[in-house]
Amino acid sequence: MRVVSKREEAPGVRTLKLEFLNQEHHEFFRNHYQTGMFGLYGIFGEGESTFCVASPETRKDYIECTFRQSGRVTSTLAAVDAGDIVTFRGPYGNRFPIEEFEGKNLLFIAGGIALPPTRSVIWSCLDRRDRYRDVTIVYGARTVADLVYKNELDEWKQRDDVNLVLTVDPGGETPDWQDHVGFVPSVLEKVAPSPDNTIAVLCGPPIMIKFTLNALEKLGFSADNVYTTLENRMKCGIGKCGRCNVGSVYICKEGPVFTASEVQAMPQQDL
Amino acid sequence: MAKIGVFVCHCGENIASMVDTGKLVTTISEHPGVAFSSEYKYFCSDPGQETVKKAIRENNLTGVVVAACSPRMHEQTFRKACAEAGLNPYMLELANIREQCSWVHTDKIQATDKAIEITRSLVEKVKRNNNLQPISVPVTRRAMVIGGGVAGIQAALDIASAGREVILVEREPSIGGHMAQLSETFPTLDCSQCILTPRMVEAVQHPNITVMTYSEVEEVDGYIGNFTVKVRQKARYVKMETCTGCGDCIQKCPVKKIPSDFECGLGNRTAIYTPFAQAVPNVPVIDRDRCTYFKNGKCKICQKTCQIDSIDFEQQDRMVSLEVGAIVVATGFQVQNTALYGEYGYGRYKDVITGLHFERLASASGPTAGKILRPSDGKEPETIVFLQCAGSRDAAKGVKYCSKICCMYTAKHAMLYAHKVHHGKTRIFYMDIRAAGKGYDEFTRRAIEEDQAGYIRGRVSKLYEENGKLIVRGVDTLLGKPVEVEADMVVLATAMIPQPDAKEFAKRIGIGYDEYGFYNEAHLKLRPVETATAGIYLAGACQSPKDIPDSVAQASAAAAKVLGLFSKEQLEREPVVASVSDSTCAGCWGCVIACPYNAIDRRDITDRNGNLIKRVASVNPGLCQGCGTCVSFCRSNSIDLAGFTEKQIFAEVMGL
Amino acid sequence: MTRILLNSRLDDCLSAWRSAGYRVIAPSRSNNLTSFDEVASAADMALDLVLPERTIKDHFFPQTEPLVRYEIKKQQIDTEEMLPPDDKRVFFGVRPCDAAGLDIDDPLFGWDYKDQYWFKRRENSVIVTIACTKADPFCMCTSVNLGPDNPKGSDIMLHPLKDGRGWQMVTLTDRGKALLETVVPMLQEDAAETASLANVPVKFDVEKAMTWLADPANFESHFWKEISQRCIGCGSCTFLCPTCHCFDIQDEGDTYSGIRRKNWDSCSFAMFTMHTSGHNPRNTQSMRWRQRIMHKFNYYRGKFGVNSCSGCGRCTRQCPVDMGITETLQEITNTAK
Amino acid sequence: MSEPFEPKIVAFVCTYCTYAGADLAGTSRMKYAPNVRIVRLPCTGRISPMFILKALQKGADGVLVSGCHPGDCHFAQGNYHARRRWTVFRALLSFTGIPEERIKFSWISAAEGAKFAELINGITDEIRALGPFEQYQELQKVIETQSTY
Amino acid sequence: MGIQEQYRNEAAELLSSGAVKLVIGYGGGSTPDRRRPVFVRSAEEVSRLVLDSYCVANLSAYLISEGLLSDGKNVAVFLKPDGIRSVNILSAEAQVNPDQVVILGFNIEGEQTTPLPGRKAADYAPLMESLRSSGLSPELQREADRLEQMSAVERFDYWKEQFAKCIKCYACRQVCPMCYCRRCIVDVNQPQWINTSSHTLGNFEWNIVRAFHLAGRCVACGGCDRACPVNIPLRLINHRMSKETLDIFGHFPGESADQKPVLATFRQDDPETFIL
Repeated sequence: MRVVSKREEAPGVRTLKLEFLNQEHHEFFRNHYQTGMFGLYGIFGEGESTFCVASPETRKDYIECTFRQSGRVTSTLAAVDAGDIVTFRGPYGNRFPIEEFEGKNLLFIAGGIALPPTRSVIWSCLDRRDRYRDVTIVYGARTVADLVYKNELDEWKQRDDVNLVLTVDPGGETPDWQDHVGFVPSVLEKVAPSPDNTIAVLCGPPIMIKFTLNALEKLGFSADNVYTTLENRMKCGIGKCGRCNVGSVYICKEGPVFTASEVQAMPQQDL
Repeated sequence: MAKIGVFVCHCGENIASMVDTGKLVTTISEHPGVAFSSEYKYFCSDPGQETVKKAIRENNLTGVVVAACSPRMHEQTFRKACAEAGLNPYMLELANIREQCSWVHTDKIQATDKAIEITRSLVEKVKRNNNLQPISVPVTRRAMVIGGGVAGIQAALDIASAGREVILVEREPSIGGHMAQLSETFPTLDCSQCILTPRMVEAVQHPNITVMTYSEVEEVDGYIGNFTVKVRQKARYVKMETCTGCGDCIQKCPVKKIPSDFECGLGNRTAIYTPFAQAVPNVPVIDRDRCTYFKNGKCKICQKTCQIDSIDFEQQDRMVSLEVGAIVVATGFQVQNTALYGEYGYGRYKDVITGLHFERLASASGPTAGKILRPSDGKEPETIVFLQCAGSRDAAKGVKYCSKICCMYTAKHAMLYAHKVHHGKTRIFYMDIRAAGKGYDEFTRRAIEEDQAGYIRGRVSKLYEENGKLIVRGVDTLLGKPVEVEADMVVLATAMIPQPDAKEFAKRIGIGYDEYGFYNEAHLKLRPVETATAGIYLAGACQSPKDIPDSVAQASAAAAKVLGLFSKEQLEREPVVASVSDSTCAGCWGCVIACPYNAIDRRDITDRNGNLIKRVASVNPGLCQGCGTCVSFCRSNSIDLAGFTEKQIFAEVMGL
Repeated sequence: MTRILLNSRLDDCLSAWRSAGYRVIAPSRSNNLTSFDEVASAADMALDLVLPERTIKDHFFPQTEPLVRYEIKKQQIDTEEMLPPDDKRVFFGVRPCDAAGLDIDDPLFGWDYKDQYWFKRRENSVIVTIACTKADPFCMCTSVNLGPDNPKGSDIMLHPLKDGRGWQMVTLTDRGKALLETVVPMLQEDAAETASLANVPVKFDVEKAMTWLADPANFESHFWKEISQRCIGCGSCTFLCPTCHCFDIQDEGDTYSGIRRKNWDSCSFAMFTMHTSGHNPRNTQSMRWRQRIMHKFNYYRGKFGVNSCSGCGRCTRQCPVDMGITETLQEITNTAK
Repeated sequence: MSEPFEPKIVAFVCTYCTYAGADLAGTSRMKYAPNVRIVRLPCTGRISPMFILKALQKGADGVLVSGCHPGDCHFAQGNYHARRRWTVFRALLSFTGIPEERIKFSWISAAEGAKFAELINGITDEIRALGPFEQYQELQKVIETQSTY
Repeated sequence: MGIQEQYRNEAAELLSSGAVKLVIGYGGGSTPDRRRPVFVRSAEEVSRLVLDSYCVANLSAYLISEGLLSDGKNVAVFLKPDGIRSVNILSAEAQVNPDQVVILGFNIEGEQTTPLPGRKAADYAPLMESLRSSGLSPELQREADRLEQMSAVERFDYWKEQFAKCIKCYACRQVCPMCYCRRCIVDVNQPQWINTSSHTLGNFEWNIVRAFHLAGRCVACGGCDRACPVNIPLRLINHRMSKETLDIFGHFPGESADQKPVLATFRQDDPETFIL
């Protein structure tokens, strides 16, 4: 795939917009991609790295992916420019059943670099805004600088049909920070909508997920109405290589999207 | 991805005649990542550099390879050009296709192939170069000079006169060092005290110099520009602030028979004393171990005598912490004593003395007021035998080196003796006469020709006492005959050796030393006054045996180095320094041991609550010189060297 | 009346198979190691072993396998898929446990996406198994409901004759029959008594152990820490296991070209599940050992209907600290109610 | 007729002595064999054994490692450390069958342009006579081919 | 009283007095000649301890288990002289605090197992001198000599075949007390110096680098050799390295707890006959 553009989201975090070079691959993607799925993005000579497709299923002309520069592959991906070639394998995995969300209130909760998978669902729903009722987005990061998709956050903030709640960890605020200061679970408890007829989509680092699930439970959300994605280390993406397993579940095939009740059924120590 | 510009220089005909530059450009332009390539007659010329800058700007180049001459020639030139075009200057590599290719090869095809490979591998390297910023180290523009001998005084005065503060630390009660003990100095025979004392006074009175006598450096922390030095000011028991140096206390002190170190034991001092009359500062100290009050709890005569109440028995050692930017080590030497010499009686014979003893005997302010009198019975010696190389150049005594000054001072001694005792006879056993120096050879000639110094080439095998005479037996190797001389006094030109605590002190302040304990310079030829530890310099005989002119010259050189360092508020250093990856460091400390600059320390990593998580190595960029020895030691690849990272070299090799 | 292959005719068979286009691979010993290698003659074979040290898995899922060759050019990247060779292979002298291992792994490599590297080799291979007449203290096939003459995964089963002259040959699959066709003239129709099978005592009650493992309450049992305390976290049990199949994908080459490879990986390795963030879902050795046991005796069965263990005992036999499935399941059997 | 064998030699040198010595050979217009490719490093202390292995993987028939004479190291001690590593690594390579003749070590100062030129010529001749280091290169070739399983 | 009984009693005493929190020793294995490491935490369990001539593993490797010694409590461990040397190296390299290690020292000669006096690594200083001259077993020595006699080409072929067997299971590394790195060089991928694939080239690189990292640190316990599931004679390489550092630098690994690493130090007059 060819890089169309790249965007610096936060220190060490970049978004790449990719277009298909091969018509056949594009067709496959069009036919198969649904929000929640992931892919393996690669550079020959360095390897492949797994992350979600951050663009929504309503926009299939291109793929956007957002990642933090940390390992060998992501360091190289971070250095690509428009016009460079990267590989993509996918889309793999399952999806958020967004048609089941229709007619319901949506609560999106994301932490740090985990906004991208949520963003895919958010846009998939916002692009068909009339099908859903109230939309609340709670997004937190360690510091103001770590918030990703800043321009889209502004856009959501401007919209009347989206309630965006931003928060940063204590100590991460800047002098002109107007929004919340505090960890996502505690902010959530203050701002969450009623659990009635509400679906929650939750993405974040393992520790945040753990505490946020507790908070949601306290707020009265049924575990069946809370969706999350698990992002384990993967190599093959097709249920062979064995490293993404949590219990008997192959995250790459049966996930990455799970309801909280499915997650709770997994061996918790292995998460 | 990377956008690399490759600029192939013809260097007139120098490169182009042996390397097919056109082919080089075409080949390299096909290489992945090469966004721009061109060739030109002289890229180092102004228009050439403009071409490079223009290409960087127009193509948004992320890295530049100039295939031209040696980086030792023009790396700086092109770095500057890159910087001017807005590219980090460290995103540049020079492919050396002149010195290491076109000039040394004769086959154009092979030379071209080689040039292509060199350039390609550096394209791969430069793709992985990182933006580096020169390291700025703030400089505390105050110096410390350790040791108040002639070298230390000179260094302190030079630095102070240039307007910088200096702290001069001396462990004895007075500054002056060995030079204060000397009688006359070669080759001019001017009085040592006469030339030194004014310098001592100048130092102590200089507004920029703080003299701390009776003080010792205990610890040096930090790095160039930013040292913290802990100094112990030993209790003098005399108040520096009020004492006028009248000397009444010394007069009255009942303990009078303490052999004076300054007089090499040839004279005595009291328990409260100044080492010598011209001491600077002229404030006595109480020798706690000898003082009756400290021993028995009774006496205090000095206190009673002192009219201005300057005696304070309650004084304690004080630790002072000083911030300095540079340190000059001028801790001097000692003279090997005679007890080491079995063949010369192990120091049993009172009239076998060292050269330094002789200096005191010959000194007008010495115990004999300048009369040459032998220690045993105070008689004037009729015959003096001098033995040169007593210890020096003698592996058996552990001194393989030449002490450098003995030939000269022995000649001087012979002259002084001849001047004072006209009928006296001198016999000087020598191995070689080493008199290299301005006016030196003329001086020894004068000793021989005008003052009848009797030189005998040969070594002395035995020395013994018989009928009140010292019998010196040796061989005259020029005549091939045994010699026996009856002497009244024998002067051994014993070796000049490091201070007894030299090694221990070096460890304390973090500098290197040689097998003897002389301090190591950073480079014997090119950096003779610097140590391997940036910001610490050497002056005088602590580095190697030196005479006064050499010591003073080196002191001034060290001062110049210090002043160079102090010329800016910030010290700019090449960012080629090592750094440690905290997550993978296993804390084996191999790098700490291997680092030639003591630039690596242990650092604790703690969690939010201050609990120790792990301990890792940590490179002090102020001290690191960028050799990379630590990098290749590290088994887990947890250290890397900026500018020559593992990734860069891997790519360079794999790009060949 | 059954078909008998005499020792003396084995070389003739090998020739026949070779002329029919097969490579013959059998246990052999070289460089102080017993493994499956291509052999030239019966003399090269090491058939008297209880079990070769290396498994037959090596030839279906090799320790390192090239997937794609790539070359980075200025404008594009050229790639070329590297599939395994097409040649047909006879595996002679396989033990039932190793053969069963292949059968156990088939569903994994086949579910959803069919792994062409595995199946291409599977389709081109005929497994000629020899039933075991001897066992060592580590053998445990009977404990996992297999046995010394279990036909799982085999195309032909050879039963050693009591008099040692050769083997009775039983074809089990069409592929086996086709192979047999090529050597019919070398076989005798004869009635001969086969040697008695190896006596492999049952070491643990696998059903009972599975029940214990299936109980979520036991997942966080202290048992796992106890049993795996001495595990050093090497990968020898997984790499010598006939059914372990985890792998890694790595690009190797210089700066312009190279090969993307599939390499064995092991759930025993600490790095196996490590996220780049530093978070490691299985961050202790006991969790990793638990994963291995759970995967073999719980998860795998849940997905594919079989346990992922064929009872070869190599895990214990070659463990540097004398651990292994046997001990763990024995302990579970002992403690389970 | 095939082309005569020309060995590929990779040199790892320190910038202060041997690199400068090589430059001197150049400025003095001495002529030597074009078979050597120099990798410049700050000090021999920076040279890790991995560099040598990678050079061999890339098809080097010989490797030269060179730095300042003992006592002359710009970094005071780097070459002493390097010398120990070389002693050990050389023994290791030799024991695993990588011929000592192919891995050379030298001290060349900035003044020894002539020594550099002579050494390169000498090593090139010697390694040319040894022929290509096929044994090691074979290992790389095997990787590049299809699986034999 | 036999040595096993004696040490069981001592272990019980150490545990019940609270002098140590754990005793790492040997227990019975899955066959009569196998011993396995056991971890004894209470005096009641000491009967699990076995000590005889089959107890060959170097248990000091367990001392570097993450967090084992971080609580400051002591651990007792059964060690042969090689293990005591490992403890010295681990102390010198700041991986264990020797004060926390109580050594139950023993020696095996033939069938005989004898106790060694001393409980702290420092107590064994006199023993170290006598170990300097110890070499390989006669059969390994023959193999080593055979290798030395070979031409380089033959030696290369020998090791090529040996390393071709390697499956990169890292048992050699995992069992080795000296391999305590948090991230092994083979797992470092920026850059990937060592090819991780277990083809012969990658195996060559891995085994050479591991041997280099053990040069002057290997205590010849033979753990890697025994652990190797594909029977690569790793001991030969490591022994060759030890010989080099001993002969050339007089360095006997693990002699004392304040020994400096042989490759982080130097002498100005180190031999350099091979340098042109």
